[in-house]
Amino acid sequence: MRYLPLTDPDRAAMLEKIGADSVDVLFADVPAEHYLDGPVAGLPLAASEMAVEKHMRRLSKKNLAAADAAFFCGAGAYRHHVPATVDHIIQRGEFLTAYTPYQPEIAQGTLQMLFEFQTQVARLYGCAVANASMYDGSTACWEAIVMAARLTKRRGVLISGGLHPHYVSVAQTMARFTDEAIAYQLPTLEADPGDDALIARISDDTSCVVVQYPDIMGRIPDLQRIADAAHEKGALLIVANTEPVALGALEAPGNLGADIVVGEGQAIGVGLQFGGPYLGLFAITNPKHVRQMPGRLCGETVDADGKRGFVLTLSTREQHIRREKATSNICTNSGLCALAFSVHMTLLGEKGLTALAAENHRLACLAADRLDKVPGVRVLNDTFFNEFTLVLDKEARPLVRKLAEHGVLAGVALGRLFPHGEGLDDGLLVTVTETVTEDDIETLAKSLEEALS
Amino acid sequence: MRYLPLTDPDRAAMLEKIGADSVDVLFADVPAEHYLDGPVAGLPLAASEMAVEKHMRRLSKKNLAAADAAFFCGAGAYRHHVPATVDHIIQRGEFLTAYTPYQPEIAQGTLQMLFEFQTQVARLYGCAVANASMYDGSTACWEAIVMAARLTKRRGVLISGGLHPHYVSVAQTMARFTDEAIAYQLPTLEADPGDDALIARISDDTSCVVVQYPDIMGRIPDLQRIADAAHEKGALLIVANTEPVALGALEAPGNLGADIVVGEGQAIGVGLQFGGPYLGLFAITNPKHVRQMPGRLCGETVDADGKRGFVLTLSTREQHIRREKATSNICTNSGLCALAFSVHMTLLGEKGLTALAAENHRLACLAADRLDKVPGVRVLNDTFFNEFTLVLDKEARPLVRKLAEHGVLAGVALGRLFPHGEGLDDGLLVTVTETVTEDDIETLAKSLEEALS
Amino acid sequence: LEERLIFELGTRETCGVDLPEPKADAPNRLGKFARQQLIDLPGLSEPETVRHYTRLSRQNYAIDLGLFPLGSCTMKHNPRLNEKVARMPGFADVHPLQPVDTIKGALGVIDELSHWLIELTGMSAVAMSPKAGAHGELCGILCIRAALEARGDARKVVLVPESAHGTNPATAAFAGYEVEDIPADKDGRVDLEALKARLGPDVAGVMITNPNTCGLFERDMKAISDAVHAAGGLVYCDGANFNAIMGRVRPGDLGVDAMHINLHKTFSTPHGGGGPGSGPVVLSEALAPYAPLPFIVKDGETGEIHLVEEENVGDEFPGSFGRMTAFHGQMGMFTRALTYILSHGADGLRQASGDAVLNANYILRSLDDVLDAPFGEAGHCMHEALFSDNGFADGMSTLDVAKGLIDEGFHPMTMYFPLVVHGAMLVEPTETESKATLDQFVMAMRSLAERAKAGDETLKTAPHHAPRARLDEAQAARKPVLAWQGSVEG
Amino acid sequence: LEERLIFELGTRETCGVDLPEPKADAPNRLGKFARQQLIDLPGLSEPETVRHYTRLSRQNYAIDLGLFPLGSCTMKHNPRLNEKVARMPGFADVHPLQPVDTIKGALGVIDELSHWLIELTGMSAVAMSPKAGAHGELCGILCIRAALEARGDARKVVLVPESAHGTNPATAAFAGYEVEDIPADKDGRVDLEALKARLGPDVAGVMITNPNTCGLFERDMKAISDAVHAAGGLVYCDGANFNAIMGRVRPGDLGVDAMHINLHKTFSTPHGGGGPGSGPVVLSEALAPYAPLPFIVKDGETGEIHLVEEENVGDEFPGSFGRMTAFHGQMGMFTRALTYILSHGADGLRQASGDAVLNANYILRSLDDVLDAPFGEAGHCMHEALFSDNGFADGMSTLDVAKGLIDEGFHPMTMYFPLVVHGAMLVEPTETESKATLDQFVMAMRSLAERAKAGDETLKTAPHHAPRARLDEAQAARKPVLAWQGSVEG
Repeated sequence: MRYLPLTDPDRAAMLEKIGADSVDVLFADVPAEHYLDGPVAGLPLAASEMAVEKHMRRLSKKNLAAADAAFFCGAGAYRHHVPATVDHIIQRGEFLTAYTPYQPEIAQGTLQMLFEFQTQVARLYGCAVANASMYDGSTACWEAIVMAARLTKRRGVLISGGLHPHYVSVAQTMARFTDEAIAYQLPTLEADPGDDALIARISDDTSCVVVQYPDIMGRIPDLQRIADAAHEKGALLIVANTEPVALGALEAPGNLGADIVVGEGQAIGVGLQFGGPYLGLFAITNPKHVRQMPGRLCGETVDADGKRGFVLTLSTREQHIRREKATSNICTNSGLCALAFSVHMTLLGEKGLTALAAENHRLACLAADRLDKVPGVRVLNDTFFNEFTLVLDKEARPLVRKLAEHGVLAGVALGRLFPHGEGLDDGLLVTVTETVTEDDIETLAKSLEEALS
Repeated sequence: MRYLPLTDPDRAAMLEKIGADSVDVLFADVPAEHYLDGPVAGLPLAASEMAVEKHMRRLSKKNLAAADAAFFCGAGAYRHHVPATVDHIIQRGEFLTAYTPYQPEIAQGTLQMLFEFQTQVARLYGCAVANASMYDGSTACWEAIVMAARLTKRRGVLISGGLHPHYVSVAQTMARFTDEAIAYQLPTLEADPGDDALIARISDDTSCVVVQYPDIMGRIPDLQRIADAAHEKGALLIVANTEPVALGALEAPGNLGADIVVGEGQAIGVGLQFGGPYLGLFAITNPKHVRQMPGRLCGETVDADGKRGFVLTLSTREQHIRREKATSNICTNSGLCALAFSVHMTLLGEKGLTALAAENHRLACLAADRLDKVPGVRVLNDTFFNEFTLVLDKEARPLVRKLAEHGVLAGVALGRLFPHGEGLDDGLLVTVTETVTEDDIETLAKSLEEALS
Repeated sequence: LEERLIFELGTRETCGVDLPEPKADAPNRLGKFARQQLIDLPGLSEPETVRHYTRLSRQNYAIDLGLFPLGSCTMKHNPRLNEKVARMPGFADVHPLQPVDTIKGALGVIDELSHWLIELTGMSAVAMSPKAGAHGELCGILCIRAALEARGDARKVVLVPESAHGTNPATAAFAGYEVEDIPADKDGRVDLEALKARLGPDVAGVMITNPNTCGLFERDMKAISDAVHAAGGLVYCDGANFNAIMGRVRPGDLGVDAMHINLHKTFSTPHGGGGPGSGPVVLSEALAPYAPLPFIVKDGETGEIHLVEEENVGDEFPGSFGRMTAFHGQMGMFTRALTYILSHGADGLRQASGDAVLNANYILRSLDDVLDAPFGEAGHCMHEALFSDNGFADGMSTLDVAKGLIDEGFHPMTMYFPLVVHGAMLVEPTETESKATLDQFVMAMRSLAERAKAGDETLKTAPHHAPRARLDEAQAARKPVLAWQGSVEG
Repeated sequence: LEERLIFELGTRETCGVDLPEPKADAPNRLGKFARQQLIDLPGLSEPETVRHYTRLSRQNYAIDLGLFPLGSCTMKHNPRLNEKVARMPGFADVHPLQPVDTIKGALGVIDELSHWLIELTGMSAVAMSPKAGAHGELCGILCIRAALEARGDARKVVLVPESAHGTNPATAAFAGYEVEDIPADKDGRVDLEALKARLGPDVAGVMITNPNTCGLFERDMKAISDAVHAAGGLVYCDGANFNAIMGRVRPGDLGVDAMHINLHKTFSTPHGGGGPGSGPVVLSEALAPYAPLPFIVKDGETGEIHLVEEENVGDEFPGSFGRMTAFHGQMGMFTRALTYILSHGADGLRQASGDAVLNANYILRSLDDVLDAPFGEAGHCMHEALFSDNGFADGMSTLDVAKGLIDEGFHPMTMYFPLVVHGAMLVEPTETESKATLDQFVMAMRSLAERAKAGDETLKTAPHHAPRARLDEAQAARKPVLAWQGSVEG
């Protein structure tokens, strides 16, 4: 087997040193009746690299790659151009094949990168401190809810209808097993994101209000108003962002009253990958809350020679020290995705991120104007960044499936996201990033026209 | 421009230091009438990475990639499976973006690799010394001819009809401008490689005999006999090999009397790449001839602390020292391809190369037996390794083109290689490597059957 | 080996991508929410970016550079084929919410990998979506809780051996359970009698690591499972160490109800400096109905693969406890793990666990004359060898030996874990190390052991040949500096 | 930083690929030529292989790690997009002898790149197949010889300035010409009068590097060309330094008949530790008919691209002097270079040459007070700055300064070239270096200059902080050891 360096003479010499007759003897603690004599039956045997590659390529070709379609899907996972440099860097063996930086003397590469990453995220979100990443946006959102409960000692969780339904679903699942009481209503097919209704429901039991910005239909809620209302009742505002590129054009949540900002970082550097691995971002505006934060943190310090260096720090919050009293059970984070994000963000910088956001918005406006002209199609949104909701005059799901047969991935039907949502079936969430061409927009418009006529 | 780090304030500060008003002033030595005021007219302006990638992908899709076809082409360029490890290593920035190792203290990575490479090549060829690589097989072959002339002080070059016609063509072209007298006759469509006829033509003026092993029709000449005959007349035997994998199954030319062994190394580690960059291999059996060798050589030595180290050596043969008295004008070699070759060869080792050769030969025998059964098709060869010649009952070139339309790249028509060769038009050179499946063979057989019926 | 921060290198005007200049008069649908404040991010040109990260990378140790014997972390070779496959456009460039007809290949990967995981563990089903090991633990415990609730049985306590990974108690607590320790016996294994004594109607289940964190196989696993089951509880097995036993014993045969598998340990997906991981959870028949969404169901007759999400979970799968994460889990890790598994095949996986255990025992027996091996007399170890600081000179610690290893060119072993051993040193070589490398490691360890026993003071200040000397962790925690505070050059 | 050789690490039985075991009774058509002798090659498992080469790589300096100011070698940033494009299956996995209908994209790349090269240089045609710069020189000289022979003019001499690259005289000699030197004037440029005086009916042509190897633009280029043409000769321009002038002046406008372009210098294809290069040669109208095979011809009306090979060169292109290499040239480098060119566009290329020259002049003026700049008074330099060892203390040499630079974290500049300056130091920063990097380099050079002038003996043994101390090159040449001599473990 090409990955196993021991030769048979090696094995013999080592067994002799150990004083065992065979490798099987080393497994003597396994009860004989449960020890397998040979390979698990019914499974294939070893295959050459060439054979495996062929097999996997065949499987991959059964998927329609976004590059081969006119592509308008978003809803929490965004297709942006990732510079080739990003993939080159994350494939450096020293980054790719390192472990969590437990030994800082020989892990400054990862540690300095994490310190830079934390700073980038904190600035993007308008926050004081960000952690070294979480699994993804949906789990980061739940961790934020739990953190809010710890901080406020309240259990009422008010979730906006604009939050990504998967994020809602994760929270509802987890709350089944904990004490949180979740209040959530499905969104409605209106241009208004429903800030008033949300604010009206904040109570003295509310630990936190969770708002997505921009929301699942692309609408932009008024964070400052919600924050003020929440704070008045002693509740925290958690803002979830699924499209970090939007923050190149929109004011940062941390600057608009958010207490905890979480999000999905995938859009920058990571790529689609059928939904994972992604990159949970987590930041707070009040640095005093840092000891209640989940996840790994990297901090600056000095070494014995006085040189600047970085270490994982405040680990007393974490499970490997605190065990059942930990702030979270998270252990592995999303280090390599954080690297990808950080490299891409470094290439962009202030100027590039702003320009990228502007280009997304320009194309999205263009698309909205064009699609609004299609008979049977209406653009729902008053406000949006790079995704918006179309209201069709028929159900969107079958239409999306039909268009896919012709190489048009038209977007995400709200009926897929909200299978039990009344009145949402005709909604189609369309996302337009810089990877979309004007030809693609025309193709989508024509396809919709045809399908709806 | 994303590759240019200077900012406008940088430029201004630097111009001030220089004492120039503008960058244009720095070009004052260019006569004003020839200095261009702006970008060359009629050419496109800068494009984003995304746009360039799209453009290049569109171009790439106009080619039929071998992986998408039943593929049987060879004739000096071979498709083998290259382990993913090889490409990973050659993309390490420290290898990819280093220069020729002129400063050995900070280039031991490249130098040790070259020393290992030279040893691998020398052993594969059964030679004493190999150099650090040449451009490709065809130019290495010409360099060998010139070296033989230097050693023998003769000018008669006897080239076997079995030598790759491109190699012949390079030699003929170069000989137009030098003093070599080349004797060459086109091959004939026979099973016998024509050793007798070749031997008969060796004379006292012959500097060298050039023989390909296996030859352009896949036949295997009897090197030892030719070597003995050449040596008897004071001539040298140059053996060219275009398929190094063959030497996992065939005796090494250096063990059969060859004086200089040259070849194309592409088959191991490098990939097809539409013909380049490839990897010229060059080795000699008599170490005393080393000072007449062309190309770079890496040698072992010690550093000031007594540690083993490697340097480029014997550079007094080379152009940058000897100028017009150099053994060759070669300067850049094929370092990165040599690395790819060496990594792949290290993964293979004795055992893997032998097994790879056996697998190639097994499949080639299978294919020959199957294709021989197709009506209108006859296998020419008595001997072969992984390529052999089919004799069809009609012209091969149009047939190859027709099969390509159906996704079958059936091989290389001898009529393409020898456009002026009489009696060769019905020959089709078919190559079968480990990348060919039994299904592919069946597809080829059926396609031939159909096309010939 | 100093590399400045991007904030010190870049400016707000420098950019490593080429994008159109934004037009001031472009349409704007941002309402009143357009950004007013500076983000204050630095940009670097592409060459500067490549250089910054290339230089940074060289301050890291990695499995590509040498032995990385972190016990329980399973740092094995990461094949580059896996990386190549994960980057095939059909896997890398596919959206999780594309219509099902356009993602048959992705579902195929999940199906094939599921099949392997189920067969290798002898279980009934697998939940694929957990994002990492600890998330998988949570999934397993939630399955247990859902199953108990489904039968109206609100048990409150989860038993965890004191040698467990810290994630185990943290997980149980996060899922709303009280955690109680179970002691180890003198051989480092779970004390079966103590466990039996604690079982009762309030115990939801146990979380057991097998092979355990002392590197020993829990011989009584089946008896433990039987006892727990008899008491109405369920058995969670921490599968972090599955690497040691894959292809040799199936946890399902030992009565395990749920076990997560770290794809980034056992199946070679890269650790990436701390993730991403992936923690699928195999489930017994008892727990299978409670698996989280989404999951796939294969039609036994047609072979067609169906994706089950919120929409269609409906009446057919009423038990599913819900969604643990957006989308489908760590698809990018599934492709890598499946590639690894297919490369090995059933025979290769069995060979791998054998070589892993062989390597660990070779280290145990090459060092047990110079280092204290607390359970060395108890028989062979599994895939990791455990030593203690017993016998070191006063003032010399496991930390000193670990830092000394850095100077010898190796990554240190796991230190001070498991907690049941004083100054623990847990060495896991994995199966992808050669005998020559192990011999070099043994030589280094023997020399360090002698120095620690002799009280060699130079060890106290090791490492001396690393990018940094020992770092002041206390200062980092006392006055946390978690972000760069300056303003980027304009 | 010691890494053993593969021959010391591997065995003949170890293997890093999985292949079927050969069967003894398999069919055999090898005749009597089957291998009898051992090759004696070592194999390594895949993990050992990755580690060996990763470790080796870290003993290299590279542009990805820092400034690489080798004058005339043009070590600029190598964009990773180029690498990605070259690996697209449509480019990487295509055979050079596939039917033309299946390689339209490859021909398209050649066509687009040809168009750019012709337009940028103001020439008529381009020969794409030369494999590297020196091969391109040979191509150009052979074109000249073919053209002269076509008019029955068997001239024997090629004039080469003494500052030329060593490849120039070697090339002319390899092509059968006698080489004669032309002196430089006091400003480091070709002495126009001396050249004119030497011209005559025996002179086939001149080979001139412009910008020249002193980093200066040959102001009299047009006059030189005119004089050579008037004497019946032709003008070869060594284009190694085209990086300095691209987009600012077109060699064709200066009367050049042939010029090779190093795609691996000007157009950023990676040097790879010494190649592969690629040396297309642009040709004037006078030389275009003599270009080597194969080439492409684009139909002006239909836009269709035809491949011209031996078969169809026939009557239409009787002048072609034949084939210089198998197949089509360095296709893998064409895709990279075209990607680079399209990324820059005409404006970006012009900006690049401007920044390259700006960077060089900045270095020249930041150092000319501490180092002797022989032609510093002659005006601005082009893309490289030239210094001499004039003023160093006795016993201190250019070599010492170069090795000292290694300890400062930089690759040395080109040493002892051009030959016209004593102890030459030729510094080429290229356009992809930031001002901050240049400032660091200047600081290091200033300190080294002071030490060299002061006779600091520690410089004589530099480098002290590199993977190796100075290597004994004399021993290597005296008793060459060019291959490992032992036998691999069985």
